[in-house]
Amino acid sequence: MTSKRMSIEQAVKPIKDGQTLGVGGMLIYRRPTALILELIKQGKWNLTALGWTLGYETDLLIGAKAVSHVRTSFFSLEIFGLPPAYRKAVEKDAIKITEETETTLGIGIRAAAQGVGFMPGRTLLGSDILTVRKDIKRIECPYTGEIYPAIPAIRPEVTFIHALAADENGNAILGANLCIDVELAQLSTYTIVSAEKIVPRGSLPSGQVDIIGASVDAVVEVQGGSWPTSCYPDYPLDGLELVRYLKTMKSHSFDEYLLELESRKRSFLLKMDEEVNDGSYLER
Amino acid sequence: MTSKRMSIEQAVKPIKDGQTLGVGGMLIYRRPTALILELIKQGKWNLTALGWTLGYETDLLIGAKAVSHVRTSFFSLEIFGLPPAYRKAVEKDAIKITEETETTLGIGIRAAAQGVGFMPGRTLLGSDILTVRKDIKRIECPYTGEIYPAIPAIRPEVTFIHALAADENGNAILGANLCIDVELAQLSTYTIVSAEKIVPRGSLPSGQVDIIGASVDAVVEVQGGSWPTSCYPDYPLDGLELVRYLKTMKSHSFDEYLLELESRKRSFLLKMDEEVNDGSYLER
Amino acid sequence: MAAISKDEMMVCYMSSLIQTGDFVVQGMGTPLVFSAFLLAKETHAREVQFMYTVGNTISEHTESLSITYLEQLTVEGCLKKVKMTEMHCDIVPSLKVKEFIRPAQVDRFGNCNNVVIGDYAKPVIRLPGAGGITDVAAFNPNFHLYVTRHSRQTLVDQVDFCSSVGYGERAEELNRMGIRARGPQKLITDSCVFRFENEGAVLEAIFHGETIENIRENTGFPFDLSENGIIQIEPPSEEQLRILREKIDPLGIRQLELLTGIQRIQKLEHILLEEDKRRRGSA
Amino acid sequence: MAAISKDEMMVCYMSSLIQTGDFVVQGMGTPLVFSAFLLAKETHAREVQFMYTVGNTISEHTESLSITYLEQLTVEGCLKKVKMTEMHCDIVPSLKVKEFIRPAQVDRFGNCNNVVIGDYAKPVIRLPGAGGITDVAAFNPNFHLYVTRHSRQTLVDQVDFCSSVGYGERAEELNRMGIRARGPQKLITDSCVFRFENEGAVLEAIFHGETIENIRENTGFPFDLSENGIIQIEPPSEEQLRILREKIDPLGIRQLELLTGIQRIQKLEHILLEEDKRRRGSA
Repeated sequence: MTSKRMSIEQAVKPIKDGQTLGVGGMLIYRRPTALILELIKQGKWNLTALGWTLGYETDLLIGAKAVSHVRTSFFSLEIFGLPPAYRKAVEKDAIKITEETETTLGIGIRAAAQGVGFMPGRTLLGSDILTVRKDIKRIECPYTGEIYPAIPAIRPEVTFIHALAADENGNAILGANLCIDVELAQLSTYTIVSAEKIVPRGSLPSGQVDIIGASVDAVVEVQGGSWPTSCYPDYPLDGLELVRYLKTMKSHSFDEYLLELESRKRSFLLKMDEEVNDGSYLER
Repeated sequence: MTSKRMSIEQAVKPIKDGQTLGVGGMLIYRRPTALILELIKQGKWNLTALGWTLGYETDLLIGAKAVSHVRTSFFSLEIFGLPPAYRKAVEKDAIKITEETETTLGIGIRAAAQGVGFMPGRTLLGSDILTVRKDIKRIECPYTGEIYPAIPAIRPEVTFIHALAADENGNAILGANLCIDVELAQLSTYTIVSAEKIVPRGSLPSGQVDIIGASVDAVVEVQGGSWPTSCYPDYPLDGLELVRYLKTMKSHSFDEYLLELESRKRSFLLKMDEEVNDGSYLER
Repeated sequence: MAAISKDEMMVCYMSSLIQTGDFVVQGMGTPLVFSAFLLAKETHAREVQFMYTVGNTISEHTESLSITYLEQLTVEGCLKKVKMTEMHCDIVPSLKVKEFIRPAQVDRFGNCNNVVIGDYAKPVIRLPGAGGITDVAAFNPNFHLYVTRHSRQTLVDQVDFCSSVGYGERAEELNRMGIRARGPQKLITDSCVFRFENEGAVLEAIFHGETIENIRENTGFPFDLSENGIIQIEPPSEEQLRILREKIDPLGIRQLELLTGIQRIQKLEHILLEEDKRRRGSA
Repeated sequence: MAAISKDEMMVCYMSSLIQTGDFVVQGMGTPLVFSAFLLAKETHAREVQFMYTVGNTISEHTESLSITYLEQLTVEGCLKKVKMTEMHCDIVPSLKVKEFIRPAQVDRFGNCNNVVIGDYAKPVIRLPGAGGITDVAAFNPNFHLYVTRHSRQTLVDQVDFCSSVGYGERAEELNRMGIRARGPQKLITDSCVFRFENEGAVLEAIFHGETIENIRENTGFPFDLSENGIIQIEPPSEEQLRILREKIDPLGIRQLELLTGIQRIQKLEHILLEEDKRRRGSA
């Protein structure tokens, strides 16, 4: 049996400085934080972060100065507010932003899948997004005569996805917040799936697989791989850790925040484990 | 509680001669044959049939002279071969064809959903499809300079879908062969879902709903609504009925074929029912 | 019964704009809107169908608001999971969906800003970004705007950056893609309700206790008064308040939309600890 | 053991083109291809992943071929159900998929016809249509052609209608969309195997018992002989035949691809009655 299973070090190693990283998950849910922390540990830099939304996980990358360019429609900690490292970097002009909207991302990845350079979208005209996205040209519809912005094809080079469970071929179950993980995996040259657990091939529940093995290159087992963002239904959002992040970033430094992250993660998971055994979080 | 449930006569009545009909299901699987037969009964005509593939169900419409135009990438009875009424009509020049491919349909309905007049596709150039599709113009990519065919937006006006189960709001489960049913329902001004059974709202299995109520206008309960095509996993394909169709169309007339269709359907369903009770078709 | 707060007045008014059978989009970080949807479902619009951006689901299932367990609310019992491409590129532009959208700045034409406060090149505050609002404002004829603080900082003469288009000059350029059905319908603040016409914002209703003078003073753009007279919005009923306070949002999560800075963090922490306690309690 | 039939030789050869780890597309009405995929999986390529056009699924699950219960095979135990838009517009052009495609006519450049025999305006035979072949031939560098009857009617000098593009002049126009990776790789018939080069078809292998002379006589287009010599394809092993005949396709469904007219209908009826009998037997 061939297997794509490897250690997190091995999986992240091939990523090159300057590449475009597709970030799986959405908002503060099922973000690939373990893979992100490994990226920081390996000292990669000059990356472009690409995501439908970006949040805590990419704020860490910015705090660590690993990311110099972001492409997203929404960079936010959702109800927790603005991401501190990102805000600081933007306001200091220390990061490049390509303003996206949900349509420029959605149509852009569909264009990339189809192998064409652009697709038209019914959006943007009249807004200042077009003023700052000087790369976006316009195109006339040969049938209606309407003028559309020509949304450029967009694709990640590498992609990080965190899953509930995966097999050694990379077939994986996401649980919720599918976002654009399926497309990111399919479009990337190199896709890593981290999973709460790796299960034998053939044992994933039929019809419930979200990511197919054919779109995956490396599989890594990491418990708590999306903490402090959630991994539904295994564990919920650790909101108190996000509050700690906001507070630490206000009063202390980013490096200080990283201290003892692993042990806080372990205690959260332990707490959840105990409660799941009591049947209190989600009865599955 | 408002309800979209009605009789099959009521549901089909609003359809106007000359409209474009989106045909749900795929190949010889889960085609909306009961709705199609009602359309024939009500004497509608001059319809355009639009489907990813078309088959037995649309061959009936052509036999009954209800359809004068087809738009599909593949008109076939799959392993059962060429559809006799369609072949005869085409070879007698009695029907208009708009040649489609999977991409012209896929990109065309995505363009319609997005509200734009076209989307480019990496296909068609050099083929004779472009010779006969004189309506398809070309467009230059403003980024790559490549020339693509500009795939025109395509949408049905009305859509027929057969489902395993639906509730009175039109939420429905399709089981298999999703094909483009979801998109057809969303794009149509008027969508009818026929279902093997109508169940109370809230009782469809969570996460398993394919068609959402917001895209449905009428719901009809019809047992055996896709016979002789399949309704997985309720009943399989009735291949012997398709063989009978081929034989009758060879030696007799279309009208003759329609005779006693209902009673043949009843005996097939009865046979299946008995066997399902014995646990022999599919253990669910 | 406790005094009626501004968030409660807004929730009840927004709830009145929902009809049964509506297909509504619950966006990101907007518990005030969620409260309004849930209140409508609990009272006069039982058959609301939801598209949940958190969870990426379509659902008819609801529960009490939560921060920690929001996904449980949106995913458990859902009808269907969808990808964001399907949700945004296929469903939202094809079907009649209803949405409430919160801009950081809005002008009298309903042009909105969620990108930066100050100069784009050197912003005073970097905001989250346009999200899908740019797009929805271009193709969805059925959405409302709301802001939680009626002030000249929010209701401005000119947005610092236009991330979504309303009416007026900018809409003309939008119309180069073909005349759209219409832009945003109403703008709801914690003081009043405007509706948008091609000529700009028109004041049509005020909340209990507000005055037109006060509103004019705190609005950074000129507006007309509705020709049919200004409606005084009825305060929420006791029944509405009871459902909202006891059932839908007992922890006051909706109030987060009205708070900033350290107050917001403290409120968040309070809610999270409370949710933790309740979970342990039920364990 | 019964004599080796042409369909069996084709199945075994096609099976040899599948490697473990391949992601293969099983199309519509092609049980011969399906037999080849299943044989590969049973022998040397255990980790094949399938995209099933019937059922619209992605799967690693397999069973014996069936007509009545084909959906049971493709849906039961599948990994995932997908929409055809996802399958064709997103997955096939993004990932490395392998396919075998059967044209009604093919020329020496691999241009194919599945639309009409005769004049388009007044066809002698209307065929099913282009399906996704036009598209796959434009963007998938990893597919093969096959025909089940090696004849001048099938292997033609000029296709009556070009529904998908191979090499040569037509490919130049295709290249206006940017140089594509390549067109079809091999053309497998019931007599031999050609590979395609830019200059046209090159004969590279013949099935046991065939001669180059015979092939030339029955081929409607000119072709070169492989410079490395013509390979004699080994007949299937007893093990392959046993698996194919007893396990994969005991009813001979694959043979339907070689039959036409009344013979095909009779064979179909025979298979269907047999499947019915077996179901009753198991009831």
